[in-house]
Amino acid sequence: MSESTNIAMAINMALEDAMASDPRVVVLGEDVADPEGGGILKVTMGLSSKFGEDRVRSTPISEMGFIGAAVGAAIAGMRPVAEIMLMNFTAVCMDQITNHAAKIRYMSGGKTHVPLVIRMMTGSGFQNGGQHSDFLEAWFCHTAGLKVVMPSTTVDAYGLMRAAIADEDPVIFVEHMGSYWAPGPMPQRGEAIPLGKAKIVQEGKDVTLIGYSRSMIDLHGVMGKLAKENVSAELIDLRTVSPLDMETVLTSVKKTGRAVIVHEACRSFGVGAELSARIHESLHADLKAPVQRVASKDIPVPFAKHLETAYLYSQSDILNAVRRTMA
Amino acid sequence: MSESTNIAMAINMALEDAMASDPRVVVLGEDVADPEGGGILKVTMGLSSKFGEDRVRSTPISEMGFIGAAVGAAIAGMRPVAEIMLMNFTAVCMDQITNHAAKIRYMSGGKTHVPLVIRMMTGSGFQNGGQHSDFLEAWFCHTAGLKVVMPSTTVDAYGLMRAAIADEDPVIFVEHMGSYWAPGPMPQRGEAIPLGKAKIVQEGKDVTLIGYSRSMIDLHGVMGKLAKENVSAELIDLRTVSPLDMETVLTSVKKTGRAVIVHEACRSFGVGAELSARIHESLHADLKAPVQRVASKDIPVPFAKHLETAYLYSQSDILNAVRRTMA
Amino acid sequence: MKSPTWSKETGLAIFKKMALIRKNDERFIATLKSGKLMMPYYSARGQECIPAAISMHLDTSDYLVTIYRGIHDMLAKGVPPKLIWAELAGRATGACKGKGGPMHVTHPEAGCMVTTGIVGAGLPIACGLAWASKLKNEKRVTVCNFGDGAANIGAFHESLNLASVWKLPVVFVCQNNRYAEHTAYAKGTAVARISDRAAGYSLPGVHVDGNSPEAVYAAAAEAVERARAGEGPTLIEAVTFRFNGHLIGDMGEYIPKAEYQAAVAADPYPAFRARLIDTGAATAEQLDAIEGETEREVDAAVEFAFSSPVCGLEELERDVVALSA
Amino acid sequence: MKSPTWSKETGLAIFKKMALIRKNDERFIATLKSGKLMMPYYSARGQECIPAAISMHLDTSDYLVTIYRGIHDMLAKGVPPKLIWAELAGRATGACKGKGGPMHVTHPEAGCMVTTGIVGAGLPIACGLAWASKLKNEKRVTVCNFGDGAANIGAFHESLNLASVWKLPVVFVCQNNRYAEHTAYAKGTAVARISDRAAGYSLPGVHVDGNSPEAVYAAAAEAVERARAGEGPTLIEAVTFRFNGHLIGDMGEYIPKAEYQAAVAADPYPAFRARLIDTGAATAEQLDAIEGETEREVDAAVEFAFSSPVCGLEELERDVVALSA
Ligand SMILES: Cc1ncc(C[n+]2csc(CCOP(=O)(O)OP(=O)(O)O)c2C)c(N)n1
Ligand SMILES: Cc1ncc(C[n+]2csc(CCOP(=O)(O)OP(=O)(O)O)c2C)c(N)n1
Ligand SMILES: [Mg+2]
Ligand SMILES: [Mg+2]
Repeated sequence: MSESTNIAMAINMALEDAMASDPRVVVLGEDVADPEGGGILKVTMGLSSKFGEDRVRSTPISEMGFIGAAVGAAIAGMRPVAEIMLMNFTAVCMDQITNHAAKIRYMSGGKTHVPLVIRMMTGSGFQNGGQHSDFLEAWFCHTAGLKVVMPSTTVDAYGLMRAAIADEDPVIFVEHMGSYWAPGPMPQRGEAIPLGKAKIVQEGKDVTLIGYSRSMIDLHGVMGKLAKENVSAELIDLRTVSPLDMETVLTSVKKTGRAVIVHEACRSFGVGAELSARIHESLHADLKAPVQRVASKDIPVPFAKHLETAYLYSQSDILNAVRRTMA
Repeated sequence: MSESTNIAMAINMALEDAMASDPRVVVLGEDVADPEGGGILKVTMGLSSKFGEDRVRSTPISEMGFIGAAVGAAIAGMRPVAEIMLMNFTAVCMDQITNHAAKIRYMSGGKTHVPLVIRMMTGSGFQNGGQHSDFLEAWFCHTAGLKVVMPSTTVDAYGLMRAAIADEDPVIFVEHMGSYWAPGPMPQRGEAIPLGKAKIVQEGKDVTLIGYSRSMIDLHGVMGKLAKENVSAELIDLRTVSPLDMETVLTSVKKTGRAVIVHEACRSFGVGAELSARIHESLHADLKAPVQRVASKDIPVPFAKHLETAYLYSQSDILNAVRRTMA
Repeated sequence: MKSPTWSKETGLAIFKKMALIRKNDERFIATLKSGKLMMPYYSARGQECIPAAISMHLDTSDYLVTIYRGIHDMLAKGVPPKLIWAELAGRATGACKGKGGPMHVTHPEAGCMVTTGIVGAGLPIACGLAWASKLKNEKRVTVCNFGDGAANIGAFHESLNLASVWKLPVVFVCQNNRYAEHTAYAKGTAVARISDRAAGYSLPGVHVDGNSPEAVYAAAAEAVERARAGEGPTLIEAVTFRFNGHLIGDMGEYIPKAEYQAAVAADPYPAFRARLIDTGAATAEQLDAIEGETEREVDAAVEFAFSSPVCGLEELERDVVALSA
Repeated sequence: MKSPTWSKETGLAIFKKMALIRKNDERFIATLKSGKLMMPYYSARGQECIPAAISMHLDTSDYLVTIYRGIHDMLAKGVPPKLIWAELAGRATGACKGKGGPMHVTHPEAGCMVTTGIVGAGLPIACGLAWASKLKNEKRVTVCNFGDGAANIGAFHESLNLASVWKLPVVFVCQNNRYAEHTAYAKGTAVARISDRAAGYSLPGVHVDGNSPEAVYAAAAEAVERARAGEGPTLIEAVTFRFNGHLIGDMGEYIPKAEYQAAVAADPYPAFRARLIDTGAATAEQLDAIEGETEREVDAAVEFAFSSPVCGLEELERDVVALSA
């Protein structure tokens, strides 16, 4: 693949291709249309110019209002892709997401359903402070009826977005701000990647490293060091955190007997807890060491750079966790 | 103790005693004052008649508005106890709880803080359907800065409420609808029970059973059967689910080598996951069997009685989980 | 499409809907009292004529959004009583297989798209239904019902603003029954008329006597027409009263006696019945016959519900997401 | 307490605040451009005179609630520049030890109680601060600032209603700079004037030229007096403009050239400066001197910030909850 792109562009392409191929796909959110700049980070740029402002609508600052509108439009047969600018702002419209989008299929006995994608970005490291940096995927994972997708590569971002839009049910699609512009291979346009399937990024036999979204960057970052320490690590990108692809995870951990999970969200009551619990439940006898979790501190995200850096796990935290499993 | 009361009354007494002893304590929420019936389930009955409607205020249906107002009043030195009628309605005011109440101490570098108690009730079994029955404590546990308290007895309800009101930081106080009126001993008035401390309800040596809120009823319900099966179970009531009292839990599980966790919330990404992960992390070598989780299905709460019953775990699920650990 | 003007037939048709709503409500309360069913039930006794009159301007393709206190809205819109009864009885034959219950009845065949138990949450969703109609160039109108208390929650505000900015074909209907649970209107609401809030969104706000089928009919005619013509949303406030408290079991201690008695005196059902006879629109016998008919319809619905099976446990984990997702 | 009427001194005092706000903003932007600091920064250049004039009616015991675009509000209220600079530089000596940053500056000593990064979220909290004052029988007023975009979010609605029903001593100040991020006012807002929404809550809504210190001063006098007298809240809409886009780096492509130029022509800072001289309230030299003084104040603040240490890592997990909880 000679051509290269980045995650922001890959999502832009996925939206464009989905809109071109399905007139039911519409995009809404604050500043998403081109007169407003095509998205605050330009992820939706060009779409309203191409498809019109009817199908790509900038909204008032009314997350309850427009996420609810997206739910209603989905029920009425559209395929809305709504943007909540930052993941922390889901807190102003949780009711529409968790009490409505997530439950309407069930509560209606299947009479209606909500094929809706809610995009949002987040991530620490930008000195955005306590209300603009959180990873809150665990909230949505704990809500039956929602899928939660968190890609880490250009190809996955494109393919998973296509699958999310094609999905018959609500999908929370989390984009990591820090890797929007990292270059990556050009995705195969038109190709969806199934939701709920993890990817074995690299095979190994001593320990299974499990990540998603931003943590994949750091996991890639430690692979060389681990190799030097003669640790053969199997690297898994979950890609979808709910539902979890336990088949892939358990097959790997059964083989390696060790697992380390890494995520940017706070440690306690995070996605790592569920994974750890499930691995232990299924593979107690096979585990050579308890599953290790590497995650951020259980504190609000601080502003000052040195504190913000210390809030997040470090690559050496990952290395130490692996070493603990190997000890 | 000859006198008996129930949890609803115990909470009422705790509020009354706190208001009598500290003029900063105020109560607000929908229908909490006596002209509106003293609470939809009468938990705040009599308070406004005794302390006036300035200190016990019925609010409009504006959870964002009045929870935010409670946050502001707390910052200004009051000790508000706000009622969100049902736990599911936290979804309309999550922002005030998680982005504000929880984080303001940290973000202000300790300049301000939010001594606020947010009461709420919930529970399945009343055919209230998908939007009125959820246990969502895992959301709040995953939010740094919040404490989450979930009592199961009259004495704990009273004592923990007193401690929650005295606490310098926000406390989520979850009341189980189904056990409001179950009789229990009269609490010692004036006595607070420290937050963050689990209680060993019954000692045992074969397996540690861990519950909180409603699941304590069912755990009590299986103790007899277990004894008949010659299983000596140690029963722990967490009482506070965040922060977790790991000292008590780990000491017990180290002794028994087995643990079963039971909660009414959906299984996946619930409190049980964190407990299981922590126990495995600390006691991998001591465990005779993997930690078992017993919880509700990962589905919205159904309306029809037989489905609602099947949504919840059963006592035989608990028994089977224990048997799995003993096998 | 111009809305029809009032005729003798209009009155009779509205009365028939009111009669059905009333009979249905009475029977349901009796069923609860008999112990045959048990659940929280939010009776709309007293509010019958609001949806009865509004729905005259709608057909099954129009969308309805309603709330936990919404069975009157559903019946008026044409949701078959038997599907409602079977749902409330938790049967497999219910509108939602018994999975939703009274607070979530959904029946798209009659346009009943969303019923919510969260105060105010229906309004944003109604905006979206209406937006979809607009995008698809349909002539469909969305009618969104809610209470007076709901007018104080954020979703109300965001929705009226959004609907106005986007010129959405939606009619917001505030059924102001003067109480939000046990809280009297003025204790929670800072404006004398909810309809006065419409000006803050540059949309028409209409205040009508919700006890008058004629007044509601006229207000709805204009609002629905406006929506169909692509001229945007309207807020209708219909002032009414609920006779059976917030939910069955509520003894209404918080309602001043005089207010209650005045409400009984203004009960729209007997008043409208008498008016139909007085104005010669119908004879007492005709109206008796209509009531008898609705009684049989309710009988059949009850019979259907209680003779239906509950769904199997294989349904428990179905409908969480699409089967082969 | 009756609010003072306008005098020469009033003008000079307001000008001094405006000068400080402006110098502070210029220096901060320069510091960002130099690369010495890096963070999202929401400049209030152009909005200086709103808090400068309002704060004339307040003292340090009154409460301020503001937003990410709020450093002008803080400075006008009396938060020392050095605490703001140290906070923005992430130093231990900052208002919040560097833990909050620009979006969360808190300094109760000057009444700066809450700064939020969530649109609209400050309004409910302001209600609570005001409620506490009322409960304690204090004469304190809470001033709550937010933008035009915030007037479309649910929290605005719930707060204005609550403040009105409870007659809270709060002044809601909508600093309408015509844009919410990149969205022009009318594209998101269904009413010509935000202040017209006040009627929906039975409270006074005042529309003022936010470029006129005199107009803002007069409107605030009345609103603050009303609040102090226990007569309840007021909504002030002050129409203004922000010259540096939503945040630094925003090139403003979405702002029509003519609008931008007209805004520049109406820039309140040079206009007020000229007016003070023209009306004989001050000489150019006096105003130069004031500007020089503020320049030195900013110099000292910058010096303080950059010579301060960052806090130690022991602070990382402190302040999550009380120490000995
Ligand atoms: C967000 C939210 N808060 C609180 C409730 C609890 N609740 C259910 S109905 C109701 C009163 C609603 O009053 P109103 O809007 O006037 O409608 P009515 O019941 O009178 O028809 C309340 C407070 C809820 N369902 N949702
Ligand atoms: C609930 C929420 N939604 C979205 C945002 C992102 N955001 C930050 S500022 C802003 C624009 C606010 O505009 P306005 O209220 O006019 O204030 P201004 O920035 O113009 O001063 C938006 C959308 C946010 N911070 N909070
Ligand atoms: Mg009502
Ligand atoms: Mg603005």
